[in-house]
Amino acid sequence: MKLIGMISIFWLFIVLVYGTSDFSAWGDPESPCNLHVSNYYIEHAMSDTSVPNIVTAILADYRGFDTMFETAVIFSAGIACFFLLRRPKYDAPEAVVFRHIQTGITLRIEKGGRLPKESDEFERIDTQWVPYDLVIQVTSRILVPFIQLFALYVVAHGHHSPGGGFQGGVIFGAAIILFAVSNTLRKTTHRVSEKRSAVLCAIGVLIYAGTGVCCLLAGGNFLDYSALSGLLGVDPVTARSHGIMMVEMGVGLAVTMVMIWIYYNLSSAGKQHEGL
Amino acid sequence: MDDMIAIILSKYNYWTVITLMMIGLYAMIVKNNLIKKIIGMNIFQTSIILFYVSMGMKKDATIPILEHHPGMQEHVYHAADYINPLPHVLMLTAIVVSVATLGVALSLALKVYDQYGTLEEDEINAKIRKASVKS
Amino acid sequence: MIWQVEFIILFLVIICGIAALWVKDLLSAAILFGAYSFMMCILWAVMGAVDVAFTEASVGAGVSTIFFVAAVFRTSRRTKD
Amino acid sequence: MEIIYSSKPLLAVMTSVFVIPILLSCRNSNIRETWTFIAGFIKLLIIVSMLPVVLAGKQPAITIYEVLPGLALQFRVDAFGLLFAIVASFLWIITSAYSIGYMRGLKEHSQTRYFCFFALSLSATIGVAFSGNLLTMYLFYEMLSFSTYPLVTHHQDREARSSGRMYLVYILGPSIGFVLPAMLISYHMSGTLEFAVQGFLPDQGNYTGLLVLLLLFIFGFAKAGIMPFHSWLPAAMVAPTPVSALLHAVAVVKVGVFCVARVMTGVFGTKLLASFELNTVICWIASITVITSSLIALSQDGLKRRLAFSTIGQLSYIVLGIALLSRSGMEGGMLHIAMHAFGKITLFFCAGAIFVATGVKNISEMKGIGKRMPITMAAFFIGSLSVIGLPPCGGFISKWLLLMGTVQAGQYVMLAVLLTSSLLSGAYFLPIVYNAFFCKPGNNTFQGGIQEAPAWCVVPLSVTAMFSILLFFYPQPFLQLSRVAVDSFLGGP
Amino acid sequence: MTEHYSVLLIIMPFLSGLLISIFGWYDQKKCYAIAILCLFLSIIISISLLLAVMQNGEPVQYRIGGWAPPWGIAYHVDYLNGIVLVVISLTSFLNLAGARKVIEKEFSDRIGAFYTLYILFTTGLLGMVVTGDAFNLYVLLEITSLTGYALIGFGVNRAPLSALNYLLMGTIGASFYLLGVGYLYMGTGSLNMADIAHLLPAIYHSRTVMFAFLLILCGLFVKMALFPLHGWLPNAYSDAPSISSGLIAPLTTKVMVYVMIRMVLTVFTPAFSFSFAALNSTMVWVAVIGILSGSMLALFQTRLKRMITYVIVTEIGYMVGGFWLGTRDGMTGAILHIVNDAMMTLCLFLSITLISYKIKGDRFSDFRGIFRKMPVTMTAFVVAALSIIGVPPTCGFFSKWYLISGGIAAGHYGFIAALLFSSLVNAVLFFRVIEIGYFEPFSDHGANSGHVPEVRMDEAPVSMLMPLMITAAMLIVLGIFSGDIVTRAIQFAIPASII
Repeated sequence: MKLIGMISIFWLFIVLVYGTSDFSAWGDPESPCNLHVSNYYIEHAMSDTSVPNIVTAILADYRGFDTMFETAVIFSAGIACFFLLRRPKYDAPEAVVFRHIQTGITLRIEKGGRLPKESDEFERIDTQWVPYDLVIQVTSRILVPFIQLFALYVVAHGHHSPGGGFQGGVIFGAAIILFAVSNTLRKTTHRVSEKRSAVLCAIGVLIYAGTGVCCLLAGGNFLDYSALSGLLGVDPVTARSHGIMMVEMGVGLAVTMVMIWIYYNLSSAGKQHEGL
Repeated sequence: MDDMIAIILSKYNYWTVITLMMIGLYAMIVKNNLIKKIIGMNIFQTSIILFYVSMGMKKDATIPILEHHPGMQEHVYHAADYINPLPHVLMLTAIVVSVATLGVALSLALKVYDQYGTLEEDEINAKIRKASVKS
Repeated sequence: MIWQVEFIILFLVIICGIAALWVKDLLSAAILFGAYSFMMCILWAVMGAVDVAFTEASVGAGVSTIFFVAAVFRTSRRTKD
Repeated sequence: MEIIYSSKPLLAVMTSVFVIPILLSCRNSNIRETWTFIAGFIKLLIIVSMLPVVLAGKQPAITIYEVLPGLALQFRVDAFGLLFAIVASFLWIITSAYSIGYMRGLKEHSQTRYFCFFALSLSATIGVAFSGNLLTMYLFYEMLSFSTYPLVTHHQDREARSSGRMYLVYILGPSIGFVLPAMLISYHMSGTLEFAVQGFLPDQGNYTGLLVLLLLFIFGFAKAGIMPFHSWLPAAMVAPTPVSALLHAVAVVKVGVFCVARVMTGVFGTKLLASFELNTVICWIASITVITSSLIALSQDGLKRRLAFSTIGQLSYIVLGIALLSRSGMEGGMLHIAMHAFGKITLFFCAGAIFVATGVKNISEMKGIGKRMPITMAAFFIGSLSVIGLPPCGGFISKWLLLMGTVQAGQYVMLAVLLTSSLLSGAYFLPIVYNAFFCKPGNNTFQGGIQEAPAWCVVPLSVTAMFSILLFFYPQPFLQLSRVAVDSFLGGP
Repeated sequence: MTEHYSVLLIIMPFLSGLLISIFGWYDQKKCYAIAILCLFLSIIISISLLLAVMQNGEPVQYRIGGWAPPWGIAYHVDYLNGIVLVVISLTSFLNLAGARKVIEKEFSDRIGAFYTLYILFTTGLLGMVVTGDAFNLYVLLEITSLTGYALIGFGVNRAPLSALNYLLMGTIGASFYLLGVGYLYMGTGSLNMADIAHLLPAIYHSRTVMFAFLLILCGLFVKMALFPLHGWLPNAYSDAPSISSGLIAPLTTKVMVYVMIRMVLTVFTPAFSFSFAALNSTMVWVAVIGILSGSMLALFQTRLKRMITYVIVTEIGYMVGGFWLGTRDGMTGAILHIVNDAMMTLCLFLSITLISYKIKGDRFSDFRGIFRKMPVTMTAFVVAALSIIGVPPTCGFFSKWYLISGGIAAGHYGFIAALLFSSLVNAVLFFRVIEIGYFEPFSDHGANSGHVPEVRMDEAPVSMLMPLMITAAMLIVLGIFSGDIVTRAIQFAIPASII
């Protein structure tokens, strides 16, 4: 198998390399792909949308439809992970481990046993428990808000600098995942429950699609933000810029929540009472 | 000889793309462990992203963020000054797709592990065969 | 856009890719894959695709790696190949 | 040839909607069978009402729907089709009566299903008879194949299963493998599939191509039982006897023959066949089947199997007659559809009646049975005479015409074949009758006086037997129809 | 509002999918209602789109975001995708309509997620068909794939493993497609299909275009499971929950065939695909091998669902082969077969859903006496089987008619022989099942009476039977009206240059 794979891959390599022979040289500004459509974007992005970051302008406006479905892809990935992995709630764990904080004694309670209340005295811990590392916990606790702030900046400043809803969303999600990694999954789900993340990510996508539908209702084509100018009370070009903003926020929300949701399910294999 | 170097210089990026693609494909076909296969899949996808990004490259051009400051409304932008932004947009989407695929793939792998207790494909196949013989 | 730099990074990308598939420890593989993504991200930044690089840094090197680690944590770490 | 619009052909086919009341009244068998009779009579009435029109040289036709561009579902009734339809629908009524006796006598299961599919297959038969183009014919041909499958396998036991499998393989295989491509090839050659008086294939063509096409058609319509595609018929004898009687003596097999004849006349046309001398090929194929099947029939002990092989031979008579392309030969071939139908159905009815009354299936066990079932065996005698082709039975007329046809066409080998085969059929039928009346039964089975099958069985078989005789004296409707048909096929009187 | 129909067709199910996912957390009972309502509406919209195309005689165009192509993404509905749209929405609706009970039984604690995935899958398919942008197609393809993996992965036996294999293969296919689009973009600088078609003739000789063509075709062949690349399909489809395979099996492969036709006819245009690249005869032979081996492999199966998956592989061979014959009839047959095969497969899988609702297991031996137990379901099954065998007047006959006729016109007798052979094999395959259901358990038919051990009639609920009956009736209706479908729609979908 290995040999066959190697040989066929080698042949494919040769063939594909042969296929590159008619490519225009790397970095050639005169290659056809750099001449036709893209020039329009570079030359008109500012006057059409007043967004200097051309990538954002194309992403959310010229090809905004792609991006909507990109959000849908990530949303469906979230749903798919949930659908595949989630164990039902009544599927209780076999044993639950508690730790008496003062003494450090670990209690293992088999299925059906009476569970102590989580309080200052008792703390539920994972079955494969590693003692907390103070440095990590404190560092991440300090870091998390800054990362979140940065994420919001990335979302908000996507018009002018690299970034946008997607990157910002991922960073925001990563911040929460960092919290989950440094603490426990339970603490995280306490703050952002699964239901909330699921509903919010649907709402994020809904914001995107809803903006498009608003344009439709305002008399324009789907996702034609300039139709919102009357609604927002600005000129059509600025309306496009605002529309992009709205959409980016929707993407950010959706992506954040999906990242968290997928992480919840992956790290706990769908049980969600203990994770990484 | 100069021709040769010129060709290499103008194409090496694409050849790297193809090399990476082949590495990924090889892993997907030959590797036994499912996680390794998934890593191979991701390498495969990133190589295509690299292909698109190299395609949009322009020599002597800057990143696709337009120069702007108040009072520049009438400014005319020249396409040759900026790198082609379209492939970047497409690849943002492709990256998202790849992470989404990764999520689903990993959850399927977890499910497989749950069922068979291993991620090695030959062991899984052996178990399936045993089960089918039994029934 | 110094081509030597790019050349080195390209080389590193390939090395990281092969290494991620080579190692027998899946956790290392996941981390190596993160390194691969990060190299890729630098490469794209060098090529001027800042948005893509940014995304790859947060997604490929960040979240994907975490997903891999989570999956490896929930399954087995060792592999034969 | 005047074509008049008429919805009667469609109505005749559509009488299968009576399946619905038959299904609905599955609880009460009397009502169910009343529906069957009503359907049968309506169908017969519709068909017979077209007789005067057709005899006057007109053709009632109706186009239902254009399923493919330029290809419609189309009915057109000509004399040949009407002849076949009258025979089939008339015998359906009689068979229905017989079925009641047979099925009730044996307390068969799933009688509702039986009657439903019977009605369906009859409609398919009429559909084939009235179809105006090859596509419609193919459609009903396939419909017939599938609607008879549950009838053939009615018993649902192992034997039925293997026979059903054989039936499907032999019927379906050639029809998909041969007829479908042949149909498409002829469509590509001529751009139409509508039957024409002198065939729709273009006059030009190379010999090999046309020969292959013709052979594809002839062997493709495997229901005609031309060797080597005949084995399904003996196998299908596991079916209840009424099914064998109507379907495997009349409807199904005659549909095969009818299709072959239609292809020869309506697709190729007599002139084309004659100009390439393709008809001789068919004659030879048919004559081989005639002789071989008669020889095989001699060696069969199961009564129904012997009848089946006899049927195979008789079917080839019809093909042979039409392939002769002489006036009398074609008339005789067409007439033989009717004559053989009445004769053979009588024989099958008798076989069934014997089975119902005594449970005997094999010829060797029937010695002396005439003492117990005199009416049945008398009918059997009449039927055999008709099939052999002796007066005073209808079969004589058709066979006479066939013999005349060979002489007209100058095919003296075929004359010999026909005569030999008649002798052979005498050899395998008459001993049965002789043994039944004049041999002493080997044991005491058939003692104890006359004990016939139920009246529902005996009356139909007597009726068909009487008709066999009647047709000798009064073959007019069928004879006229076949004359009208031959006139048109040969182009002018 | 009518001018927005083409986008509404995508947006409406998309929004309803999102709504369902929210309702799934609060009120699960509403999910079914929303799903069925939106699918019903999408049928209406797609039919009215098709009618609009037929009335105007020209494609319906839509510019998303108000940007003119090639700068923005444009929707483009013509005869070809108008038909496919109707098929998709109809299939999706019929499959879901009666399945409420099954879904509640099988996915009790994740109903909301299931419906969301179901609707998103349909949305992705509709979007793929309606879009006029090569890259947009990729994104929608991925939506379809991801939701499809999830729907399959939740099945029984080794479903997760099969789904993972499908995922790996599907990703390879989609990536090849993406790479091919990249090559195209490199050659032309455009992503809009019509624009690419406009720009391509100048660079036909370029190796880049040739490789783009090959890569896109390769990718699509993996996705549609053409024979040597079919490995993922049988496992994935047979292990999936029956309700999911009822959605995925009829649609995915057929839509991929549509995409192939769209790529070859609209993007590369026949001038390139049939004359310049001249792959016709190679592709037809590949299809012939696919048909033959698909049929042979189907013969070895002992499970109904698995057997049908191989039949699907065979049918893919029909469509690909018929299309690459390059004759008008062959293409008509291929497009007609997209419609017909979707309906036939749907009918088969619906009846399997019903059967599995009452009977455990899908080995052939589990079907003993099923004709007595579920006569209505089995009638529909037989109709579907006849259609796949190609018996008139069911629709399968008519597409086969066109396919064979195209083969004759192209003089490709190997293809005709393969088609006829596989029809016969199909007959064997299905009658094997029907025989078991009809004859076994054997009765002893003696001289007096034969009584099969009593099997009670035990049909699935009427709500589930209705869609099945409708589908079965559709098979015959489609067959009878196939002439109309061809003359009114399909013949305009094929470029005039093809004769």
